[in-house]
Amino acid sequence: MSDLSDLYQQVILDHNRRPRNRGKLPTANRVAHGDNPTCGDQCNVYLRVDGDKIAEISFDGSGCAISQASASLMTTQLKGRTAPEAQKLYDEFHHIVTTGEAPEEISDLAAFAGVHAFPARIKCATLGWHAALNALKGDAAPATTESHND
Amino acid sequence: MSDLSDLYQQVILDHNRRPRNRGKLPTANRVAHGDNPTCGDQCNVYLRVDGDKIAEISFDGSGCAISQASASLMTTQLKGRTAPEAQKLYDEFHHIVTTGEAPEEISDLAAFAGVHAFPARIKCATLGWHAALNALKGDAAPATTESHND
Amino acid sequence: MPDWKKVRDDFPALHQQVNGKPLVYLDNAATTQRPRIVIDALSRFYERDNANVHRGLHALSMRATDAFEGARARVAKFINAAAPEEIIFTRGTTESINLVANTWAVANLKKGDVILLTEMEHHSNLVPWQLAAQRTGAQLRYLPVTGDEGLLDLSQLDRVLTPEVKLFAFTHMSNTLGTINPAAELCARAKKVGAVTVIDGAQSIGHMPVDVRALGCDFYAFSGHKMGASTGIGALYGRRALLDAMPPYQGGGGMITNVEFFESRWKPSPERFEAGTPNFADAVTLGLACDYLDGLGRAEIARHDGQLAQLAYEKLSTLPGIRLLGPKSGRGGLVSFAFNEVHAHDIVTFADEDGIALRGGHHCNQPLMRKLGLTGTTRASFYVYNTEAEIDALVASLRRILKFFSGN
Amino acid sequence: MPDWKKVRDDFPALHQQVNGKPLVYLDNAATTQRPRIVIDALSRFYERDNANVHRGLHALSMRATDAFEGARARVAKFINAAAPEEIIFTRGTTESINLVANTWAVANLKKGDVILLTEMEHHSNLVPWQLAAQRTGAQLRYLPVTGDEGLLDLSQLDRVLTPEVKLFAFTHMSNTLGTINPAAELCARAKKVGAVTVIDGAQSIGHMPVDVRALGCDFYAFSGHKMGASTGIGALYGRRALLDAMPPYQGGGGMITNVEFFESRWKPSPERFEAGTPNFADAVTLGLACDYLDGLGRAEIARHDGQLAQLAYEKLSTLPGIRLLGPKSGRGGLVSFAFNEVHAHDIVTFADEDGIALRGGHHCNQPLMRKLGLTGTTRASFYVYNTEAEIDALVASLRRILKFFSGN
Ligand SMILES: Cc1ncc(COP(=O)(O)O)c(C=O)c1O
Ligand SMILES: Cc1ncc(COP(=O)(O)O)c(C=O)c1O
Repeated sequence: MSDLSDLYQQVILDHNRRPRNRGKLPTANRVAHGDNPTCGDQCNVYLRVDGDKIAEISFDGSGCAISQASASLMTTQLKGRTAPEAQKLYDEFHHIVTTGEAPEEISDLAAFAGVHAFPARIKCATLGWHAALNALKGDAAPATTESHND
Repeated sequence: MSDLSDLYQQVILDHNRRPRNRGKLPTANRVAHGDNPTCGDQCNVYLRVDGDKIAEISFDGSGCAISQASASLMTTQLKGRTAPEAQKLYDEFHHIVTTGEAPEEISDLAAFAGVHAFPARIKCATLGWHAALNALKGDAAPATTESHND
Repeated sequence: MPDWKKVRDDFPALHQQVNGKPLVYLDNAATTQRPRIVIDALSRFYERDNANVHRGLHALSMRATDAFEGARARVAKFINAAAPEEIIFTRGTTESINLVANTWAVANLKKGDVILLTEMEHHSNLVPWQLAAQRTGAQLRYLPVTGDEGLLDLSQLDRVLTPEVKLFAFTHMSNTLGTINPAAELCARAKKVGAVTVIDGAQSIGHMPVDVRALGCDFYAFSGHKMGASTGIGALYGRRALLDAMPPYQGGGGMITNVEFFESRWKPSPERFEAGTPNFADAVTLGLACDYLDGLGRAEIARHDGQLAQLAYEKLSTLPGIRLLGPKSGRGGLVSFAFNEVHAHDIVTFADEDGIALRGGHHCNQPLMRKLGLTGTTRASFYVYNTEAEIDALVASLRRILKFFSGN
Repeated sequence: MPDWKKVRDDFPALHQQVNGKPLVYLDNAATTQRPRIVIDALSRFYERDNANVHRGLHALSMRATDAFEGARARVAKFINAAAPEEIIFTRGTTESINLVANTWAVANLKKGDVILLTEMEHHSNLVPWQLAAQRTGAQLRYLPVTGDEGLLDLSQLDRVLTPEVKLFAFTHMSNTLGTINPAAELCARAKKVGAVTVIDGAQSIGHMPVDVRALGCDFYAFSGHKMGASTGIGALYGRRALLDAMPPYQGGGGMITNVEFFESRWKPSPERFEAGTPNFADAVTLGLACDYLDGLGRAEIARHDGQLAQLAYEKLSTLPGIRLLGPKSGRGGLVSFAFNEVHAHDIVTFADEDGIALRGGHHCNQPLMRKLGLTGTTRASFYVYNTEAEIDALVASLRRILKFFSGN
């Protein structure tokens, strides 16, 4: 179970069991829905954008431990960020989950490095991020992990 | 070429080269068209039915030596026959081409016994007959060798 | 009775290790493995008899045509169709159902008509009817499912099966619940209101005796890959009288008697519905799969698969927090379940580490899932080569997974 | 340059006797033989990686998905598509063309619009458009063929390619005439009037370099079984911008993002157009056939096949009474001919006795045959494994046949 313990690190199990910022955000001024039609995972991301910053963020939805923990952890990382910062963070996250390479400084996101050994689960890890970036763009269409730019 | 000489007997080659009763029949009161969509063979049969008998008969169309010779020979056999007689003759002919068994008395039709060794060619041999029987029935629809009762 | 242990030897793919463990293949409702005779026949066909069918008069083409049409006759016999011409080769169940939706339905349905489905239909027996409804103006209606025990609510049948119903499409066996529906009774009831019946036989065809004339259905759709044949081949059974009156499906070579620049005439069934070069090599394997399954005996297979599923149901019910779907008894060869604490995909990933192949998700049953308040389930589905020991392996693996996720 | 003699060893089916003679397989335009690597890969896939694709997270399913999507990427590269998502797997050319006719055409054509075809189209690129015209009210129009030399009459192009033309479908290479059409030029001309182009690549795909972006076409349809892959698999290339705006083709599992009881939402291409379990095992062979052909080199293949056809044309022209169709030079790898005295089917039956596989008939080109005053032709079509000696055998056999029928 060595690969599996890499995949399901304590950080992930913890976020899965006690998700942060879960639930609708009454004050949200941006919302986006993401789904992974391959497996039926769903995720809504709610944002309150203030000026150029994400002032508040939450998510809800349903899915596997990877997708739920990833969305939960994401909310803790994106709060207070600008759109370009969010995009940069996603790019780093995407690099981590596709290559397994985690630079030192990005501590918590590195917990998802184990995903790269399970290519079918990469979409689970990126689902919440897709929705968040779409919400930031004010894109009304649901994000789907089947999108071409994945 | 022994099977082939059985297939292309002299009678057949002769009817193919010098078809009998070929051409439209100006006095026809029954016509039927037959085609074999598998190979594109076509055959029209023209009848003048007088009372319950085939008074005159001719054919035209295009196709392989087997189909043309068979239609030609058929016209020589059907002239003067009633519908039930024609049906009976066809049944015997069908037996010959599918089994290779030719009873003594049906002399010329027996030339087609070799067809049974070439199952894909049975439809060629029966094309004219299908059209003739349809014409006798006064059936307007084109006969096709793809018909279910073949 | 077949020697079930020996049956495993017939399936090469079973004899491999996955993640260092012997493969336990429990994803048969998605696709079965293929017996050696099917795999070898395919090679042999390509090595000896390969040529295009129908329009050829040379030796290979005649052999290929005989093999292809022989397979059609074999399939007809397998389901007791009245004639080979009632068997149309397709890519599989989905295409078979779409064929009916694009021919019979489009030619016969209009505004005011109703298409009756059930709440347990697979997307492949649901979306084609949504599309046909859009095109014709007909409406959809659903026969409800009772709840977790997953039976059709027959007490509602009179209410929904009214004379406006022109077509009733339902699954013979549910791919998520394991329910085997009373197909003959449903067909008889449909006939009373004059509705045409379409049975989705994807899950039943390889698992139980199927006699289309005893069922009394008008159409029966199924896939070869779920009964040991190769992928890319399946069939639609249609009653001759209906087929003969239907417009063509796709246009192309082989389905016409006559083509002019501006109009064409069609051949009768089955050619009318098989435009283009058919998948003749894979069709041959479908005939062989029929031979193989009849060799085991389909009543025996039904008993074998049903017993495994029943056993799995009982052993799984001892797991803490499990929610089991489908009937308590009389189920077909699969079990589907969910836990509050652990998502189906995490289960599938963990089980795979133990060499066990399961499926997790909505199983192309999204509306049913939503009705049951689920986003997905984990499904274990059985076939002729599965064993009791494999069920024990499944249960043990699930116990480990639950333990991991409960954090102790 | 490939060692063409060795190429024969790659194809098991060639090494057999037919009617006591070594098989001379000259029916490649109907279907080619399959190389050993394709046949073996199919067995190996079923023995090791067989599981349903896409919705599975267990090891076999992931392997199968990788192989299937890898084949899609390989096919995209083979024809230089911009992305794998532009490749939709189908049963073959016929289904690919019907897909466009049932999606793009139905969504975009209306009364007053014109579908332009050519007089040399195969029924599979003709009947689907007749059906689409009936459904949408659009009209058909034809670009004429010059006569026996079988060229498109480009002098007429301006007359027929008017702004009402919304779709122009034509074959890259004629399966009866051997003509290779100036596809890039035709696409450029169509673009000027805003017409969408559909190329029937059935005869070109395995025989010459094909670059859909250099051709500038919107859709390109082809069959695997005519390029060494197994039966039941083919593809449609479509330009992404068009695909994304098209309605779905068939309804079913795998093509939806969301299904409710009364409505559904679709995935993007290619999934939107691939409802149901795809023919994943045969798709894998299509990728391998691409490898095999690129290994030989497609420009080399074009040269090889064209030279054989040219040689056959010249040798056949010495036969008394022969009528040869198609261009005198620059032809693709086939020759088609007729005699007044002997019908094509009699020729095919006689040649078969010499072990030579030919095709006789209308070759799914009835309207063209009628125009040329023919009911059928005999066709010899070549591929990578054919030899000059086989052409000599063909000519010798034809001489014997002519002698037999002339009665001396
Ligand atoms: C030019 C042409 N178009 C279309 C087709 C149809 O291809 P398929 O039968 O593989 O669908 C063929 C082959 O029969 C062909 O030669
Ligand atoms: C009940 C049911 N119907 C239809 C289908 C669709 O079958 P296929 O994907 O082979 O077309 C399936 C299998 O996925 C099924 O289980």
